[in-house]
Amino acid sequence: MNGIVQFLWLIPVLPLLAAGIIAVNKQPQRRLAATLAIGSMALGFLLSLGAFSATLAPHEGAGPFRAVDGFNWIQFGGPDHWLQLGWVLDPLTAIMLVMVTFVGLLIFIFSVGYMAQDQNFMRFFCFLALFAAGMLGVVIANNLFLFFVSWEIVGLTSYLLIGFWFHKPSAAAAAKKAFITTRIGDLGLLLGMVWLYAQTGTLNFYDHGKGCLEAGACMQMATQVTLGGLAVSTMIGLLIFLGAVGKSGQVPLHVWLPDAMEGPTPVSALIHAATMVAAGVFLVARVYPLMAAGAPPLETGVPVTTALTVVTWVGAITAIFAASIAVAQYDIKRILAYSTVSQLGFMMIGIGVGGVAVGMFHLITHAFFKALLFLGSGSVIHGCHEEQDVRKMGGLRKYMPVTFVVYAIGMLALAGFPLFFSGFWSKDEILHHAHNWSGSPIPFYLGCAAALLTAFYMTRQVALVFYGKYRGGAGDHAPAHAHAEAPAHGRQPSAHDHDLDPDHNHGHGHGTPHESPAVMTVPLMILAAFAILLGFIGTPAWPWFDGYLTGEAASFDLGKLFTSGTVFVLLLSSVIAFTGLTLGWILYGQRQRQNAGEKDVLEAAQPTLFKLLHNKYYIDEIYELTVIRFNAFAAWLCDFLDQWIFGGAVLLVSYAAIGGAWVCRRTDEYLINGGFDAACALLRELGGGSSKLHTGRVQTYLRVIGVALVLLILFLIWGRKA
Amino acid sequence: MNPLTICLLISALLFATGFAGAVTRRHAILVLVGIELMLNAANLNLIAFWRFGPHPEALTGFIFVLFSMALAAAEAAVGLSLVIAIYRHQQTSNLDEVRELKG
Amino acid sequence: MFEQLNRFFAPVDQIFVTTLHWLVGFLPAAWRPVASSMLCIAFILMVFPALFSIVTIFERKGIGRIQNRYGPNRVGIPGTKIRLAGFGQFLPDGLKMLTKEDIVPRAADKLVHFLAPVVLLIPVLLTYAVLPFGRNMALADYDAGLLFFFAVGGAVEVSVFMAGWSSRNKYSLLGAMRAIAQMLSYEIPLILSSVTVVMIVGSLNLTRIVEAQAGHTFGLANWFVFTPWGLLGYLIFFIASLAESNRSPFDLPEAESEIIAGYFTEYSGFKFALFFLGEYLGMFAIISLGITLFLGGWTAPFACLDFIPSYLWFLTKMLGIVFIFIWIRATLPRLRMDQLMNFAWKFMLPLALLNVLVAGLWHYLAIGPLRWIACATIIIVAYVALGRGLMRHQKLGQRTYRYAD
Amino acid sequence: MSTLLIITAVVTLFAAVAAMSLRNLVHCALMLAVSFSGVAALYLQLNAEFVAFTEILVYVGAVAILIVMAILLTRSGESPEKSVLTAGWYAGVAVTAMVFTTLGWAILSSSALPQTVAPAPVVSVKNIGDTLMGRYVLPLEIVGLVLTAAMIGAVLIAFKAEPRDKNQKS
Repeated sequence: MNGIVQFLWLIPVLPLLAAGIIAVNKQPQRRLAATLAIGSMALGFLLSLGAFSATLAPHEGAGPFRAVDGFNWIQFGGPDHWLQLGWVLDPLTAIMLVMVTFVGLLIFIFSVGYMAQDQNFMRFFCFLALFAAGMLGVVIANNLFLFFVSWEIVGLTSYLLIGFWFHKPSAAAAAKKAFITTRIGDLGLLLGMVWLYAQTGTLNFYDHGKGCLEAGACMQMATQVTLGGLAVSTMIGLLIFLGAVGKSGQVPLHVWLPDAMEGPTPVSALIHAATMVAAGVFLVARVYPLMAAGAPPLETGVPVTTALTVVTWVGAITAIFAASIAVAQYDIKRILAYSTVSQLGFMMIGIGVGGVAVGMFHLITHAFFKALLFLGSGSVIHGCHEEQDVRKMGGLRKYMPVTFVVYAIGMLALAGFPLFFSGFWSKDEILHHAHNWSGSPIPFYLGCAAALLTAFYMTRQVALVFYGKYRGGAGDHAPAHAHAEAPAHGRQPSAHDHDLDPDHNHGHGHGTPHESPAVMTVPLMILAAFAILLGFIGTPAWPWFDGYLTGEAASFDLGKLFTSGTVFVLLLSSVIAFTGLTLGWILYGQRQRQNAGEKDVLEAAQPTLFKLLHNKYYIDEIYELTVIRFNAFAAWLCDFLDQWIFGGAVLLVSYAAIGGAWVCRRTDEYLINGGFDAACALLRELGGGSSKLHTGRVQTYLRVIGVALVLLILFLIWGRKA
Repeated sequence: MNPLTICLLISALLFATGFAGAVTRRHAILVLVGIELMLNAANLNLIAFWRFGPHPEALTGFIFVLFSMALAAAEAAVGLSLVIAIYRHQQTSNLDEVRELKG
Repeated sequence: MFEQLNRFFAPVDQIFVTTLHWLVGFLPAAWRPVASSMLCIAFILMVFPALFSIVTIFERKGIGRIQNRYGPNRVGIPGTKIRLAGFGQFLPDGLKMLTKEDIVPRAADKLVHFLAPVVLLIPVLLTYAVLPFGRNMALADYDAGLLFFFAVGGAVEVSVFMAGWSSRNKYSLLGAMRAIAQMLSYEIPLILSSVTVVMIVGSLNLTRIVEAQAGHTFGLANWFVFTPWGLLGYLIFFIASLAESNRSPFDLPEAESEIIAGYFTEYSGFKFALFFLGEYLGMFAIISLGITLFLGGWTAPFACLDFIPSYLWFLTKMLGIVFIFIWIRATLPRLRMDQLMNFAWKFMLPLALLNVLVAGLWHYLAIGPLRWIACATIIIVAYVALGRGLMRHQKLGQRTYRYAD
Repeated sequence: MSTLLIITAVVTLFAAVAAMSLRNLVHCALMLAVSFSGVAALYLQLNAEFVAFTEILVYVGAVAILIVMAILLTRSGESPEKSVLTAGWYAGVAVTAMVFTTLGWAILSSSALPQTVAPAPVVSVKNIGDTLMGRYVLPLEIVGLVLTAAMIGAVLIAFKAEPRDKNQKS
């Protein structure tokens, strides 16, 4: 049974190998790079299917299928202190493996077409392969250390890929922003990791009973109480959740994700829709036993602990927040980015209220239709000659019929159109569990509002892009090379804009938009199919997905659909979906916008609110003011201290030393030498004088002796008397 | 004037003559003679004190004189050989001329 | 049987002492000591000059006899025909001495020249004060008698120098220097040999030394000369005394052949007579000291002869040794100056020092044959070794002359 | 006793003064011998018999002769020089006067002198021998050593330097 586990490590290593070979390669063989990357992903996909089938097969032992393998890597400290690296195969891993490899494969194929004209084709595919390796490493890791290493590789590759067109200052700034914000999150993850190791003595999740996520360790940690009355497990869970917040772009650390759209569209699709952002949610799912440790006895089947409540609340806030901003955006990719953030919020709510299965189901479905939407927008931009502002598009139905159909399916799945689309089922699960959540009803209401807004801005986007008449190519073609990239910053086209950017050199081709080639549309169709079919594996009637994850068998029973709780939520969510769609159509579908410069409908209605939302609640500006300013001030303070206080002190000491030396020299030279010279001179004089005494005449000596004798006698006599 | 003071006076006189000779006479040998006289004066003094002293039986002064005589003889021998050596070296034993301190 | 003889002759033995006391008895007590010493001095001054005169003739006849001739045999009792075999010769000699003209060289240092003979006689006569001529017949029996004898004896050299130097004559000065050198160098063996006797007896007093030699063993008197160290000691003493009195083999100072009469060449008449008397009195004194130290002074050689008076024994021993002196003078050739010095410093001195050692050994060893054998062997070995040492350089090589430059 | 003492004292002092002032060195030496015997006589009167004889033996017998020999060797017997005294002899005389007055004053004024006239001590040679060999045996050995050293030293110093190379006539 665990045969496949032994080769599980092959899945991340293959793309890693491919990335290595591509990187080492000197000549730009595009064909070699593409085949290598796609080949490694295909092999990975096959292996993942193998692993998936292994988990499906009946196995002994209760609970979900779990097989662990690993090896000792570094010995540190005593003989038994080993840093182990290991990988685990359980349902969670299997699903993620299949999803990541399949979506990755499709996006690789799509990006072959998309990046055809780019000079750095090689470098692009090297980074993509590296990213895949990192992502797969995260998925299979059974050891928090291996997990953290791969997590960092993923962060690195996201930086590289966002800043792929590094000659564009905005891209470079965005990459840096992404990297730093995720780093802040990772700090929490690192602290959590260290604390976990300190508590349990091992970083392995599952280690035949000794792992840190196993019952023994969790209970032990749950009982210990740290400062503030929180259990240790809660604290560690929250710290790890901080990592997830950073990576998945939850509220405080979400600022980097919209800017990450600077990267090429496949990148956005792969990283900022399907996989990487999902890694945060996967992390929470993986660490769920830790977070759920110490929960009161399960009466509603879903443990409620402080950690999970925090996750839920963060998720809820992010969902409503991001959704509201998305409504007021003009850039096609930016709208999708905010929708991703909002959907990630939904996943967090799912895990918080419903446990791992609910969150993961929405993650899987979202991965497919969000990838679909991003690739669709990619082919739209490709078609409109790198035009990203929805106000300059319109009426693309006629020009890109395939893209329109596929995009529409993706939009309906995202909006949660009832019954047929996966989005509906997964979002329904979340809302259902949120409704039954014993914590508080507010997340449920926020969830509903967010769902409404989602449906509204998606229809707005589709209406603006595909309906009405084509507004691009005429209006503001001001400067010859102006390529309207990311209008949000009002960026001035940099003078040295060389023609690396593929969207650019395509612009002045022929004026009218055109359909994308087959290599781009085929993956779209496959994704669209999955966007529809995936929903059925997790419906309340046949909760296969839930059973698969928890290990029990799932029976097909339409009756469950009509139990009181589920029916109410089903109906509610479909009502929400419909209201969102109709609102969107009314505002944007019927009253088509005439030209690019026209004011938006909402803007006309609520100019201040619209402006607020358009500028992302001025979060960037707030950060700019607070964190950056503080940082600058700290830097300035350190510089000041270093220069004046410490520098001054050093200067003072040196001056003191020099002064001391000078004083020593002076005293030495004048006082001591002078003194000795004078003494020597005196002695010489004395010597000279006394030498005169020795005349050599013996008689004088005798006379002196005589006198001395006299003096001696007198002294003796008088001495005695006195 | 008990005999002791007489003897002491005699030895003082003898010492004075010896000293005068040693200090004023020009000839080297006479200086030595003067020294011999002074030594004799000292011996006389010793014997006087021994004779009139409180413990004559202790014989200290007596023995002291014997030793001083022996040493005086040795000193005279060496002194005279020095004078002879100087004479041979500088062909004069006139102390005023024998002033060369160099070796 | 000998005790009666002794008792009979005892008064004879003490005749001089009794007469002295008898004479002194007449004077008041206060004057007695002075008077008695005066008398003794007078007696000595009479006896020894007379002895001097007899010995001079005795010497001239002896040397004559040895040289196979008669010697003076014309002068007997003056004014008569009796020849007395020439023993009256001293009268005309004395007369000649007194009547000869007393020549004083012009360049001589008048005072010193005149004082020389006087300074010679004073110490010599002083030495007689200490000598014990008979039983309790010693004039001044000092506790440190021997030391007195040598101290005064040492003063003779001053007079010799005065004589030699004052006559401003190269020969006399040369003679004086030789005499002083000889007397000094022989004084040390003389004193060292007498030190051995003092060591054994334990006292410097001459009478005590003589009493130490009283008594007889196996009939023979136990004089010091009959002990190994005593024999060697007396031998050294005898040779040294020859040298001290400038006689026979050591009479370089007045070697007629080389420097006429030595330090008293410039003396004539009465001063010459005094020098002559001084020399002979010096000889008698040193001989009598030899007798008291080694030959038992006035004791008789054999127990049976004890009855003979002590002074007679003293006199006979003295005459015997004087005869030996004369005998040596007639036979032995004169020693050269360097031979004389060598002999003194390289032969006599080491032997004398060794003798002191042997005497010490003798004193500590128990009486018996072992003592005799040990001391005898040491002395013989040393004598032979030193003898050989002396002869080693005497290569009878060709005579070389060094001329004065 | 004191009259005899004074007589010998006068003789000794007269001889000493003569020894110091005569022009002819040999006469000085002889007068020195006389003064030494005078001192010996003083010793006799102070009942130091042994010391007197030693004095005669050592000083009169040996030192006087030594001095006379030295005079002859340095050929200073014949030629009495021009002035007998060294230059600046007056300073010498002054110092002597000072010395003598101090000594005299010290003797006359000192109160520590024993006033009583002790009986004549009887000193036997055996007694002297015992003390010499008993308490003063070390000084005796040392004096022996000193005398030997002095003898050798005197000979070496006064030795006529050998001509360096044989053929050089000295």
